[in-house]
Amino acid sequence: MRVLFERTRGLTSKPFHYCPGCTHGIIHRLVAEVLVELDVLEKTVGVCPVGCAVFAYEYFNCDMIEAAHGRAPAVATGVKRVLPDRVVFTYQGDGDLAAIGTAEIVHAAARGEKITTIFVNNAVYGMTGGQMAPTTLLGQKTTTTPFGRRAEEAGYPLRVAEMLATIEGAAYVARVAVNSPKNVIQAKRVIRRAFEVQLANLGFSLVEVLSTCPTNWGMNPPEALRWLEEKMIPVYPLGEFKVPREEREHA
Amino acid sequence: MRVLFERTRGLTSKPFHYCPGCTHGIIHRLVAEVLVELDVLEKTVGVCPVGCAVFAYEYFNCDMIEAAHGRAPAVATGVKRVLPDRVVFTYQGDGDLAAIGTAEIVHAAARGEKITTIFVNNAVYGMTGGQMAPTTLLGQKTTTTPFGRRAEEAGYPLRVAEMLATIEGAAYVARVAVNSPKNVIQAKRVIRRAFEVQLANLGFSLVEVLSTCPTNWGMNPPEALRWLEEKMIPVYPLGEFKVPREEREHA
Amino acid sequence: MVFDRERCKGCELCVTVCPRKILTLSPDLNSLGFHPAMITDASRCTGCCFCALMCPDVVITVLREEGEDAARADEG
Amino acid sequence: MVFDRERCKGCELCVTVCPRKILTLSPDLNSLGFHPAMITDASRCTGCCFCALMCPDVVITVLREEGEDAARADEG
Amino acid sequence: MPRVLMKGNEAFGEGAIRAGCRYFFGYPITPQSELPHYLARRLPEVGGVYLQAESEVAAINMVYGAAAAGARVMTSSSSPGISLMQEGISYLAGAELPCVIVNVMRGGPGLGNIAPAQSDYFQAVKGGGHGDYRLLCLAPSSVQEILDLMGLAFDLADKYRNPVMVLGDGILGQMMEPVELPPYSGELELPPKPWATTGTAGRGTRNIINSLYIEPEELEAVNLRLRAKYQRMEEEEKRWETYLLEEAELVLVAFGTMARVARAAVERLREEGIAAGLIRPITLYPFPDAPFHAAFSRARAFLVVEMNLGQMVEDVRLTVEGRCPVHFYGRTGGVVPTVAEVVNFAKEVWQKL
Amino acid sequence: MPRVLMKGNEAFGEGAIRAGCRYFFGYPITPQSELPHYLARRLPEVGGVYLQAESEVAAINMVYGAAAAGARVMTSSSSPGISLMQEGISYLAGAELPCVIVNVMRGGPGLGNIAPAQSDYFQAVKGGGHGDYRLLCLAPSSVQEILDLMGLAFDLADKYRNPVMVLGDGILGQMMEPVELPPYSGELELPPKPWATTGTAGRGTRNIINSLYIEPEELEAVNLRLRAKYQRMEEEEKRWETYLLEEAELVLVAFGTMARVARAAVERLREEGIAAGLIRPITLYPFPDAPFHAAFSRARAFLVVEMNLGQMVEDVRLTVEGRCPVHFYGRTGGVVPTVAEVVNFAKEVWQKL
Amino acid sequence: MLEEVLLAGFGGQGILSAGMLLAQAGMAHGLHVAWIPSYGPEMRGGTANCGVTLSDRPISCPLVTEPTTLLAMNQPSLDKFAPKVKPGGLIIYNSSLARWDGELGLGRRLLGLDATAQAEAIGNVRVAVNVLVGAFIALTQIIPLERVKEALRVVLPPHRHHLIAANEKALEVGASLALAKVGEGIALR
Amino acid sequence: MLEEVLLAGFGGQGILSAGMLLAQAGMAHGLHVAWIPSYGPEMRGGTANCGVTLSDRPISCPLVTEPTTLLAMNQPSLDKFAPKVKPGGLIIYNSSLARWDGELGLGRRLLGLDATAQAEAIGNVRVAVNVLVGAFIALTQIIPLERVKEALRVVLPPHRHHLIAANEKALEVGASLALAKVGEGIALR
Ligand SMILES: Cc1ncc(C[n+]2csc(CCOP(=O)(O)OP(=O)(O)O)c2C)c(N)n1
Ligand SMILES: Cc1ncc(C[n+]2csc(CCOP(=O)(O)OP(=O)(O)O)c2C)c(N)n1
Ligand code: SF4
Ligand code: SF4
Ligand code: SF4
Ligand code: SF4
Repeated sequence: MRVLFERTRGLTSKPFHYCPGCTHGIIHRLVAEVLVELDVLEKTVGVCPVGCAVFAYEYFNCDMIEAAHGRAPAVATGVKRVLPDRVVFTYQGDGDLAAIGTAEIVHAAARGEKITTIFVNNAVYGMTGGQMAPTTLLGQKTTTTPFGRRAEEAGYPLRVAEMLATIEGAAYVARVAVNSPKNVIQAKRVIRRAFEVQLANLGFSLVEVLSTCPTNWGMNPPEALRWLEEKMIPVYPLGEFKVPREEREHA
Repeated sequence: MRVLFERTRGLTSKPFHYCPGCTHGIIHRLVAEVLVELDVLEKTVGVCPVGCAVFAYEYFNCDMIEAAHGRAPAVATGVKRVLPDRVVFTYQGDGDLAAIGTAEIVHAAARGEKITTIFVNNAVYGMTGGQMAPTTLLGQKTTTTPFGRRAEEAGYPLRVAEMLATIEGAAYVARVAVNSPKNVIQAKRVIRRAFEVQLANLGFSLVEVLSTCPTNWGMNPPEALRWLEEKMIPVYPLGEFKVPREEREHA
Repeated sequence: MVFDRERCKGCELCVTVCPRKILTLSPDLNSLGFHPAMITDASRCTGCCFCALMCPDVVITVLREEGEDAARADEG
Repeated sequence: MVFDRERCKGCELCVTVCPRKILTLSPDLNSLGFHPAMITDASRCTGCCFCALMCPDVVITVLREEGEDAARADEG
Repeated sequence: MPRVLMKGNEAFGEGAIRAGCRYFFGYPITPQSELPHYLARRLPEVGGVYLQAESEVAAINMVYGAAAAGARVMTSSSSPGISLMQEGISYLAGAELPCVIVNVMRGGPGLGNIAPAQSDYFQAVKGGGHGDYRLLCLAPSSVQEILDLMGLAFDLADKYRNPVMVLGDGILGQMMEPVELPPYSGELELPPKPWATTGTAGRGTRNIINSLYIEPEELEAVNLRLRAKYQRMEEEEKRWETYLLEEAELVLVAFGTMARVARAAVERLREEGIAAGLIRPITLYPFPDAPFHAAFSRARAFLVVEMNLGQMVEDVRLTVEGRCPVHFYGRTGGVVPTVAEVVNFAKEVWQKL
Repeated sequence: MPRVLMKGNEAFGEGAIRAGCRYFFGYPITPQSELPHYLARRLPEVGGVYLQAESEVAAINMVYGAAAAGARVMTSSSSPGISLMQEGISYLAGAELPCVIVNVMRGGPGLGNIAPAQSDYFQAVKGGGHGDYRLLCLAPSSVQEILDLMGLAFDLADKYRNPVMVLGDGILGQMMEPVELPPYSGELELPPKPWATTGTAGRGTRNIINSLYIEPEELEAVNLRLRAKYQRMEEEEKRWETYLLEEAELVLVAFGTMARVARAAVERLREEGIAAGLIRPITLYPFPDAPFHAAFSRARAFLVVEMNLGQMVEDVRLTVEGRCPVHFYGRTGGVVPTVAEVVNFAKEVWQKL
Repeated sequence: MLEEVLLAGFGGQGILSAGMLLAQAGMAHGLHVAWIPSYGPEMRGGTANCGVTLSDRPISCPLVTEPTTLLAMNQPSLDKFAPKVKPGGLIIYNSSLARWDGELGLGRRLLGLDATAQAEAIGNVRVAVNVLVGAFIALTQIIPLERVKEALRVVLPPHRHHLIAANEKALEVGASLALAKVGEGIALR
Repeated sequence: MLEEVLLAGFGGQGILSAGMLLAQAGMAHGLHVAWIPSYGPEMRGGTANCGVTLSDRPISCPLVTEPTTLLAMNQPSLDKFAPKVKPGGLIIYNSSLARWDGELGLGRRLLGLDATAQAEAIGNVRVAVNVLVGAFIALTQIIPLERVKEALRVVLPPHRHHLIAANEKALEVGASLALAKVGEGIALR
């Protein structure tokens, strides 16, 4: 018997609490697999957000810290400065990272902090009941944009990867999606790359992952994958927005 | 007798408290002149930062609000939403705007808030005694980088104009300097432009002004102008980074 | 293929992405109250692992008899 | 040209930018303890206003007799 | 009067609208999110602005701006979010800007949980921010009272040019009760705010909103002016409710949701022949001392019950000043004491008297 | 022992270094900036890390991360900055992370000014953040004591796994006094922290730092564990100093800089034949009640003097519980009461006794 | 008269709305009412429950800690809350998804109705909870069934008004099944 | 013995360092000392002042509110602080930049020295304040002048040690001018 696919030991055995079809689970698995494949699980410290992934400390099979809402990059900075030879990552939603935690992520990038951020963009605040996020699309209905997001009152979707790519200390910035097997495979490659950048001490790395929230989008899970593909990707194009300087020079 | 140059009524008669040769004074004058020339002084509400310009409410001859450190864009948002037909501006230093106030400025831009921000980048925290700012140059000595700023520990200078220009709601983003009469004239033109963008309801506008801090740079004022020219401008190139969509289309 | 029935939330993502359309939800409920996914015709599975890649709850283990790969390859 | 002596902080920015080099700091102190700027040869002033543009303390008013402009233009 | 079933969180919102509040700046957090949801729908209907801020820090500073511009304005949050607002609240108090802040308290410290709690009492009444300021603090205990006190909150905020905090908890926010809702009459005549920064046009003089006074003597003068306001509040604004207090020998003291439980406990104790009564502070600051003074003649003990480990009990002890024993019963972390628990504890106290 | 002249702000830094603290995260603010300036120079010398955060909010959360990683770590700020840290402080307490927070208090509320003040007492000792937590709070009153108490602060933080706040004020931070500075002996043997999140390598089990307990009963259990710690602090950590207390009939109570002024006032009162004495709490939480109990037999009145409008006086009143009158004299907004003022006020109190 | 009803089940079974329906009907009938949800961690698909107090006197404590009636829509809810019901209280549960084998005692009355099956028969599983509500109304007579039906119009949002008939049907089915069982005599466990 | 000295002048006149010099020398001489700056708004070029307490007993209150001696380097400082000096106290001021025309009374002694001019003669205006310090030392004899000179080495940062000679000179000039004036009799105003 050959095992083509099995549960990674990077995850604990605890079942996820996420809603049916929520792709947070896929992203968890990818990160855990990468940590195992790079053989760094035992020297990794992860930092959880406040958001649906608030219980991530129950799932990642490594030391974990629960941070205050939006402050994971600051917490990770504290850890990394004390333990520069450990692998430190944050896992954050778009409310956590792109709203309340804007200053912390911008400055972790500006400092070239040698941490990796997994940024889950699902265009909504999941945990608190589907309010508008900075990444909510124009026209999208949420509990706080009941008539659809209008730029006039509620502003425009924030493109985090593009914004952070302008920052010198950010060594690697990319956007992926987990809406299809192909994209999942690519997402894993990119997440691995981000951790490799950290291991090579090249600076800050961030992967923005487009993810679904079937519950708050008011769709069934397969519909949500389609919505991601059709509505989100055009606004949030996939790709690498910044690669380490060396690689750029060789390119 | 013809008056070629006289003190604008946009300023009160109160003498500035700034250090000798500090170009905060020039920037104050430019803003005040623009408000008068656009004939909006009486309907303007300005928001002061915490920083050397903390007493700006004593100088601008219009209604003024003193905001908490870094929060001027949030305060200005509150004002503008209540009084959408008034002209609202913030005046902020690089500690105020680019450090503690990062989230507030990014999101004022993302919302396309119809306010104008005058962002004074002097590469240092002036008021509190010359500590490193996010905009401090690599190698620059400050009271908290006594051996010169090293990217390894203290990160890289943050290019605010470039970063904000990636944001959709930011209608006008430009960088100017006040180190020479020519640049001062250009700075005024750009500041005027920024307020015109607000008056035309096109969205958020920001002018980054490279300014001197002779006191904390440890130079006399003419030397400081030269340092600005020779050291700062290469890192912070002048120019317009974002112009309103319509103008872009016509270009 | 092995499904960890009790972890499955019946989201149907595996069902949707299976190129062979050999996955479906079973009619009975697991103890969480969901209809768990199941395979209808294991013999047609190519081992592409799409289902496992997309399963948000890491429910699926994909196993394969040695030598099976070649046998299936010409099927599709 | 009029200098508001008591506002001047002797920073010398006006002195530095004057293309005619006709500005200097006066040897005496104002009540703030600064040597205020002054003009040495008003007749050579072209009214370019560089000094006023650069003065951070808005110390300088530049005035001009009507018709003076033409007279000066050819000087420089 | 039409009665409708309404959620506490919605009543905060509707009460605000009826008080003439047209501006809400806030950031979502459980268990108060129905409040922003409600206002996101309702404010545009009445020409108001609902704005979701990027954080609680931004929200409270937007409130500062809107208040400076002369508006009736509010924010709301729950415990961790209110902690983030402390600097801003201190600024509002220092600049004497009126506004209303709702805290629907949840379990702490830290991330804690989203269950109901009253463990932010100290923060609310002693000043969680820096400096010698105070918030006027109201504590409703039913949905109807939420609606009513929101109106009072805005009036008091304007009257004193001071931020007013309305303290609720997860239960108050989440529960539904019938409320009397007179047909909505539209715009109110609100007091003028000649100090507001609205542009100098038509006024001539400049208005400045500020809390910076670099000379200690000037800043002290501001603080003394604030203190004079607080003293005026202490004279004029203390509010409370009592229940069977006249002949009470065992006096329960509780606020908010906890007062509902305590009232039921008093009923049961009375059934069992124990002369219990209740003081329910409605203003937490200023703390109502009068009912205590009224109770001293007969009271043999006070029993403070709270959803925390003992906070308001300090104000009770400061009021009682050793005149008779003050007992405390509290649960925390989101656990709500049951009527039975309170009754049992009260009986223990009673037996030992 | 070599004596050197040292600034209070530098003593905070040097004291930390000698206590084995190697990590500082902070944001500049007057009147404490010499502390970060000092550490920016000094920490690299001893292999430590000085990091200027983008804000106080970030700073306290970096402290959270570094403490989670097992380090001795500190931050410092002044009043408005400390207000911004309240959420983070509540998280540190909830997750039981040891660290030291210095507040060099200045005039408030709001932006206030940069003159010395003590108006953040409530915030420090009652919990400015949300939830039922407490900070152990130390109040030095000389530069030498700053140096000494910083060592104690780190030890207590580790002993209790609780944040410790050291309260100074603008004068303490800015003034220079001679201190005894033994030659620096280098690395300390620090207690192991097996709970720290340092990676599972060599440990096998996972460590988790967390303050979220979604079940109320679990969160209550955490709170009760915290309370047990606080009770232990109350038993073991109360610290104070008295001056001429034994025969004192008029007992002055003051902390920090104000205690220096009060001590001089006691001297003058004694010269004038008034039996004055002084209680100087060194721990503000836990509040030292023992010296009060010792004083009751002779004391005819207490006089609390503070650089605020009356905050510690509440703890004094809670301790005295009506046994004898408690008077208060305070200045605020950065005004420091002079010895003469305190003496005059004390004489008024004395005459009315 | 004081009824403290606890409704419990899976999220998605309409527990909270059913509680609101009772509260709305009670209010319309002139009773004092209160409704309190338990709002757990915002995990979807978890359990949901709410308490409804119905009384002819002002309600001091709106919290339902010892219910006089439990309406349990699934097994975990029945297991968890049945022991909390007041002595002499009433327990009605969805026998399509739960069974009770244990001991209860203290005079509590226990009634199982195959609510899910009945709802499927009606044509909409989501009305199952109202089978239990109908039974409760029939057994306690605390509010006329008509009032409850009228309350549907208030509680259901307009775009759900096409479901009113199915909901009414569920209420009726529950009521008649319960009355039939009463005829048979409800188990005293 | 208790001296509470207030030093005041423009920012940039070296007021704070001069105070530290006194404190350092006092400590070296075995006195109890304390130094407190007034750190006004961080406006550059404003005024600066500091208080130095020198005592043979432990210092209870280190704040200098009623100085026994005032060293005033400019007009605003002299105007502001002279009236606060203790009865019988000493005021030494920089007569190059300030003059005193008012009344003082209470036995306060007043001495003007042209410190700025003297410092210019020495070749460095920035040592002017030490002319006043030297005068203070000479008049009070509280610390030997040698101790003060030694303290320069501690107080001045190494890259300023080339200024030690000029500072010593200023101290000496101040001391001898003061003694000379004492000979002439210091004005009692
Ligand atoms: C200071 C603070 N503010 C607000 C909250 C409430 N809150 C919890 S999670 C969250 C947003 C979650 O959205 P996101 O980060 O997009 O993650 P998701 O749930 O969508 O995965 C908010 C606002 C909080 N816990 N703390
Ligand atoms: C919350 C808070 N943190 C810190 C400070 C102290 N502070 C005052 S101004 C300032 C920075 C000023 O620098 P910048 O914004 O660059 O303005 P500049 O003085 O250079 O004009 C700081 C950190 C404060 N007042 N409030
Ligand atoms: S609410 Fe949305 S993001 Fe959260 S677990 Fe459910 S589907 Fe996922
Ligand atoms: S410190 Fe610097 S920025 Fe501030 S007034 Fe002086 S020169 Fe200007
Ligand atoms: S993707 Fe996973 S959870 Fe979803 S139905 Fe398939 S096996 Fe079940
Ligand atoms: S630029 Fe202005 S302040 Fe500076 S010297 Fe000239 S006149 Fe004076």
